[in-house]
Amino acid sequence: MLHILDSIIPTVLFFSAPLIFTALGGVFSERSGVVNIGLEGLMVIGAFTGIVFNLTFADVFGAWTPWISLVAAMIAGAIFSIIHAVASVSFYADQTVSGVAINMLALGLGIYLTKIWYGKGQTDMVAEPFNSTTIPFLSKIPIIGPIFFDGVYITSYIAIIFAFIAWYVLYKTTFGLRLRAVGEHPMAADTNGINVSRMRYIAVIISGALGGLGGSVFALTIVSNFSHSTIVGQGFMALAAVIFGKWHPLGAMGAALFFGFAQSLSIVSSGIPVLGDIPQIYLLIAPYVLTILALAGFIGRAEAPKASGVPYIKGSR
Amino acid sequence: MEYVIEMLNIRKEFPGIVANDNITVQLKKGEIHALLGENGAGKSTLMNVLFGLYQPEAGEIRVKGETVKITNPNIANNLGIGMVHQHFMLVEPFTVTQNIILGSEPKGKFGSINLKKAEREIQEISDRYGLKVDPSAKISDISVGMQQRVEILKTLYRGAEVLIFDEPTAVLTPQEIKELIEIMRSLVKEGKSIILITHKLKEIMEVCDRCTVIRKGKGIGTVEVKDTNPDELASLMVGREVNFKTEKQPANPKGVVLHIKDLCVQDVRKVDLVKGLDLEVRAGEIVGIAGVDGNGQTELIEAITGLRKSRSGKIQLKEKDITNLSPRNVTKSGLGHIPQDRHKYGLVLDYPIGANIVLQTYYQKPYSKASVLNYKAIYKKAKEIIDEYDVRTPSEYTPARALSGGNQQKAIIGREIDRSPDLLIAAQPTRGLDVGAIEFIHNKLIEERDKGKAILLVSFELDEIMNVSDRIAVMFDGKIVANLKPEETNEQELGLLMAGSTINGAGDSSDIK
Amino acid sequence: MGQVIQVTSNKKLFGIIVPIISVLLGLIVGAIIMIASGHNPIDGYKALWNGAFYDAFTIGETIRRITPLILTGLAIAFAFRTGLFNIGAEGQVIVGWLAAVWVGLSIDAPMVIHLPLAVLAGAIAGGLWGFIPGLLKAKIGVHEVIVTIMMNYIAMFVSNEIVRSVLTENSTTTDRIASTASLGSEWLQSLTFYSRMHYGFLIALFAAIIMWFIIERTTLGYELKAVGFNKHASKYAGMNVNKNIILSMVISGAFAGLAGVMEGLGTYGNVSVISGFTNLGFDGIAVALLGANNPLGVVLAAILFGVLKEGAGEMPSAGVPTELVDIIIAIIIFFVASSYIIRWALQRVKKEGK
Amino acid sequence: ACGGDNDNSSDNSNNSNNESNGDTDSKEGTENAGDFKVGMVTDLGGVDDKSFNQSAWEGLVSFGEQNGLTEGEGYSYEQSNAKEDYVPNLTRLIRNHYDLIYGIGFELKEDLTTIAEQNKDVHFGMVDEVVDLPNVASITFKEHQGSFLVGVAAALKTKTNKLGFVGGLDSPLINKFEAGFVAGAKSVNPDIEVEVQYAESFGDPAKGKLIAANMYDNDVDVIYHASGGTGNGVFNQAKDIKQNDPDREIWVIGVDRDQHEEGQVGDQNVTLTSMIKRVDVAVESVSTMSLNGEFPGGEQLEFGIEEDGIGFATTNSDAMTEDIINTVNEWKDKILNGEVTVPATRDELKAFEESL
Ligand SMILES: Nc1ncnc2c1ncn2[C@@H]1O[C@H](COP(=O)(O)OP(=O)(O)OP(=O)(O)O)[C@@H](O)[C@H]1O
Ligand SMILES: Nc1ncnc2c1ncn2[C@@H]1O[C@H](COP(=O)(O)OP(=O)(O)OP(=O)(O)O)[C@@H](O)[C@H]1O
Ligand SMILES: [Mg+2]
Ligand SMILES: [Mg+2]
Repeated sequence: MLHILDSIIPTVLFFSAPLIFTALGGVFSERSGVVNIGLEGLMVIGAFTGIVFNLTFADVFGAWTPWISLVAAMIAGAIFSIIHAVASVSFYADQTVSGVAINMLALGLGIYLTKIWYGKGQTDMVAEPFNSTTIPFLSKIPIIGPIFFDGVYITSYIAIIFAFIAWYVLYKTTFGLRLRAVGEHPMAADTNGINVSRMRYIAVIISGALGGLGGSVFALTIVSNFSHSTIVGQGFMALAAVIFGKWHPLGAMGAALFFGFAQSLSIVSSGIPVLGDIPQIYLLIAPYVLTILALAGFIGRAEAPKASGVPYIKGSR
Repeated sequence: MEYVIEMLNIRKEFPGIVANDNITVQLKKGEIHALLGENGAGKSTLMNVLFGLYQPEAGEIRVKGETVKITNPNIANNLGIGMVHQHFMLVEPFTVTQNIILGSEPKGKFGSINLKKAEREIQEISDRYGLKVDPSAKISDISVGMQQRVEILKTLYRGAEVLIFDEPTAVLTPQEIKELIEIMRSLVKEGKSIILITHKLKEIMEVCDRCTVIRKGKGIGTVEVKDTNPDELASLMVGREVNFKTEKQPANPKGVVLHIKDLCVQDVRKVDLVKGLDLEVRAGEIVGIAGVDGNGQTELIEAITGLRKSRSGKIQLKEKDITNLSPRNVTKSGLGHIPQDRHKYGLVLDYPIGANIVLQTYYQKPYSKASVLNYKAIYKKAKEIIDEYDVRTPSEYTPARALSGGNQQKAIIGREIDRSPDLLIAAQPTRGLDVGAIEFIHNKLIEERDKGKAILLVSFELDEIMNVSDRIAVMFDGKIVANLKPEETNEQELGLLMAGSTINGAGDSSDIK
Repeated sequence: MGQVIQVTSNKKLFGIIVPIISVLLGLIVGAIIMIASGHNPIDGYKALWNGAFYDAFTIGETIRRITPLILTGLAIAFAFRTGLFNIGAEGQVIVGWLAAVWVGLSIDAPMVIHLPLAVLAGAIAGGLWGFIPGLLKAKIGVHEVIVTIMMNYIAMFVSNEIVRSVLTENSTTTDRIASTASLGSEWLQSLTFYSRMHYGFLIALFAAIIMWFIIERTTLGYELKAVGFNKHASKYAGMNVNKNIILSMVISGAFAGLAGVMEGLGTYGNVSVISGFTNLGFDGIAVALLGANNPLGVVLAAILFGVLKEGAGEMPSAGVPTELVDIIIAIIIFFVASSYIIRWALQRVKKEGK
Repeated sequence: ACGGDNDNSSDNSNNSNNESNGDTDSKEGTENAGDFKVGMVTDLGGVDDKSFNQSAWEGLVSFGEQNGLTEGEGYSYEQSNAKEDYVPNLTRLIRNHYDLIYGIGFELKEDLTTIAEQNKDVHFGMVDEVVDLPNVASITFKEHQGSFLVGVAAALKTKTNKLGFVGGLDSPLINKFEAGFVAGAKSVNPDIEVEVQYAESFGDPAKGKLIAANMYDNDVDVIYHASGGTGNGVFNQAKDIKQNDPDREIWVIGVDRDQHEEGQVGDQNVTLTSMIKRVDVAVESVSTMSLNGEFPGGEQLEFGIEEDGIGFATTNSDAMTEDIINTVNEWKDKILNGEVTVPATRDELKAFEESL
């Protein structure tokens, strides 16, 4: 049993980390009242930027390259998300439509530039990806140490720490209070002197930065290059995590970990004698069926922030 | 005389309509100034201009003699102007404290909120003006009255010197109205100035110093309240004489239409709110249910109309048992329902007003045949009702959302009455409406009664209950505790009954406290 | 009154002008990108045009590509009109495809029976795949977005498994369906130089009419829209809210299932094991939104989408990566979505003109 | 015969399709093929997939250069981005009067069949599948043979006697790799266990990584992947383990072409060897036949060890020691002289294992 945990936990962590980052971005955006189904596209931009930056500057920054690549990807994601913000906040665009456009634009642009810059549909492998590490001291703790702190990616822990930071920001700070108010009742926030547009811009840009981070973490820990098949559906899984987690940062993190756990379990199971006899197909669909069952069984009804999806037009009623 | 606020010759246009046309209002320091006008006259618009939500096309605003440009609510707040909106501006999942401090939070460490400080300040203000609230309660869990006090606290917390109240009493119970009036008085005593919008002339007479009247977007003028009377105010506002005392012949009740026996209904939290209630309504009479909000009225109506399951007991409509039938079947059995919350239940706001007219009948002939809609018939009917009930709308194709609240209500009433149901449930049918509209609706209800329909009226307005009902059933704690004739009772007695006292002496009152 | 009439006629006008301007802006931005990356936009667009309209064959292929997009667009638009977001069209396409081919392979019947049966099977399968999220939404309140995303993956894996172990003996592609179940047509093919155009486009157009009819003309459409706008009022009015939610997802799923039928009985005539999504469902989201969720709009948007996508195949001949088209489509969607700004600009221009 | 060395150079030479480099190249051409035109349609991978599309394209480029053809006119490719692009792409080449058209990858079988039926005067080459038409030459590979050889290498390398196989889609084609690999390993040591998992995708690196993590965790020390982009995750996981623990002996075996580059981590390399499928050789030789008027229409050309169409990489000389290479070559000879018949399906594998 311990051995199974020992092998599952680290895989859950690396699988979930990109989803956690991106889902947190989704939480910020949706909490402010801007639906963001462009998470997939933001991940694409992040993955693209992270890889290109890494390839280009590996010689310059050496071992620091992956970290600086993440920062670059965050910036790129943040900038890219401004398009979504302009469309859905300033131009009152349907936020779903704008999000769909973000997804198409990101992939189109990413591959287009890859082809122009590298002359082929995919980049080379990066020389400086992230590697897992063993965390000193903590990994020495009996039982827990080897399970949680041996052979893990720092980025996974950063993701978890980010979730707590996001929780703090959203639920304990003035900024968070205002942001949530804007997503629940923008007019009330407006009459209280809160600049609704500015809050929403900030929230969307945060989601861009976190989506970019998620995408680049995915690319730099799992794939090592960029192509049209680098990000396929992870953004939508992150969106699912946002809703699964009831628009709460820790909930979203929990949901992302759940997805990772379900995936790992389905893979590990085929190696376990008893479960190994189950036809492959059941193991393949298990993660998705489990998610539906979990939703239907325990999680149930979830209410989105009230104003999410609705452009705030001053003076309309 | 020094004015704290002057709004001079304000003009505000919306696409296709001039909401404010050259209106002037001047507010003296320390006065309560009423703003009076029909539904859609432009009162809220004018106040939203003052609060910085709308920008006027023309005119000037002066605060303490200085000309100002109020381009957003922040500026208004800084100028000491606070507003309690007609539709509350409260974030439901937030606590009272969070709502009050939102936007001007006391800062703690690491960007956090200094909740302690906030609560202390709120406590101080709330003590000073007698505004009782539960600081840690969620807005969604507190009563409308407390929500209103939260709104007032919000303005005071920001140091407002001038408070605007937009129809604060429309949603309050009589008791809460009394409290609010006390609060306003104490505010003025502390040197604040108040603009009060209300349709209730009685309130204007009671607390206001002066009153500015608006008719169809135009300023009619300002009068000293002590020099006028309700009749004059009403005719100023409507432009004709208004009859307050509803004219009606004595009722002529026939057979029982609604018969409720031992009904028990639970609310969402699975608590019994209707507890073994018995009630009868006969054809040709209006039974008014008097009671303080929260004594099970809503649950009772929802149970009758099929919107909520009843736990036990029996509801009979004419000969038919309608207990726990679906809303569709209840409607088919001959029930009409003017819902309390017209936006939530009464209308599909995004549908044209015409489509809303057939909300319960769209599947019947002539509005559809073999499941295919017949728009011609639908909009013909809509036009009829719009004309008959004087629904002011550009056309029957206009989205219901675009209509003013009063006109939305008239459309709903028209729709329900037009189906000619045996039993009509009217829940708060005149809430938020101007005197002209109220008169109209009351007359319609009585007309129906005279046609031999049974009418169940639920209202928190004792005036309305006394005026319109032929029989009053007092509801307290999930039961009907008294059946009275309006001629044989008075507001004091009703008030006591609604608070749980029994008619003859203190019999039950011990366990009510 | 006059005011009102003017506003509505303006609305109609904008409804036409905004998309046209958006398309032009999209193409202009595309040209700028081509210039910036050292390509000749005229060559690029010429190639794009040729890719979609060069001859009868390309036109046939373009129509073929448009056909399923209309249906997935309708599927998503239909759900949207009821206030539901069906991201699961992708999975519904897959099961519809599988079911249609299954019937196409396993039944022996004359065409008048076989073809409708196979088409119906696809629609039912898609509907069933929509039923599950609809049911969960209606009864338990589970958000349809998550369930439909999960159902996509389940559809893919289950379909693969059935192809491998039921329809074939561990092969990746089934046999061709019987000709009695095929939407293909010698006549259309001879007309279009052996393109894969098939009679499915008639089904797609018919489906658009059906959707229009349901939504705009029937009591069902009246109910579905009402539920989408305001659940409480719908309940008050005696509508069965849960039934409508489920029904909406089922109909939506059936449309998407039909898109799968187009592929299974028309384009390919078989079903294969797939290693990734078809993207028909995801593109359908864009089509629906571009088409403002109304049937005529969806048809037009699918045409635009299909033309650009088909034309893209030729762009590399001008040295331009095909992805340029994705960028252009995305920009068109942005401008349509942000029509507010175009209206605003137009009104400015108008005012200045006066 | 390992193709590893020409990969790097070709990466650069064919990477721009906007500026035709055919002009300069054509001067090197020895003979002129006149107006002979040969094209190929990729499957979803694209000509830079570092896999068999790329390999096929390298074959065409080489053929074109040798015969003085110009890229884009004499030889060219059509890239498919989706399944539905196959037909338009094939037709585009037909419309442009190509004499010989390749469909690369089993996914094109159906569409190529249809098009070939409709265009009887055009020659087609079907790579990885069999199309029984007089104007189609079917080019398949004995991947099981190559997989057998790398299986032998893996068996010689493993210290734990546990090997892993990661497949893309569970399909007859990939089963061939699986069967050959298992047979090769067990031929060396029947006690070796092979853990087999399919990702059900050729483009899911996350799953590849999960599977690899799980396998390496269960003491598997050599993983052979036949899973396209999913394999990226396998490499990634192996490299990560290696990075953390340079002494740990774990390996990946690449597929289709020499994946040495993918295995580089610092100055070490986790790519033990790769099963090389010389699509380039096949394409080039069929093109040459066609140019010379000897198009093998209707035939099924099966490229195996004998035809130089299948091989294994020895680039990682540290890992692929002389001893291992020698042993592998011994088995290769056994296959060549018919002593060993490599199983190509799971059923054949079962029989093979029983015969051991
Ligand atoms: N945002 C808006 N857009 C367009 N028209 C508006 C808007 N707000 C108000 N109106 C219109 O302006 C007029 C005045 O509305 P307003 O809300 O000020 O009326 P009111 O006097 O407050 O009425 P009530 O007593 O019903 O609250 C109405 O005809 C209303 O329909
Ligand atoms: N031809 C018509 N004549 C009369 N009323 C109509 C007609 N078409 C629609 N309606 C009414 O208007 C309502 C809304 O229809 P409409 O098509 O305008 O909706 P919408 O949501 O604005 O649609 P769209 O997305 O097509 O703009 C319908 O449900 C119906 O009640
Ligand atoms: Mg008002
Ligand atoms: Mg109003």
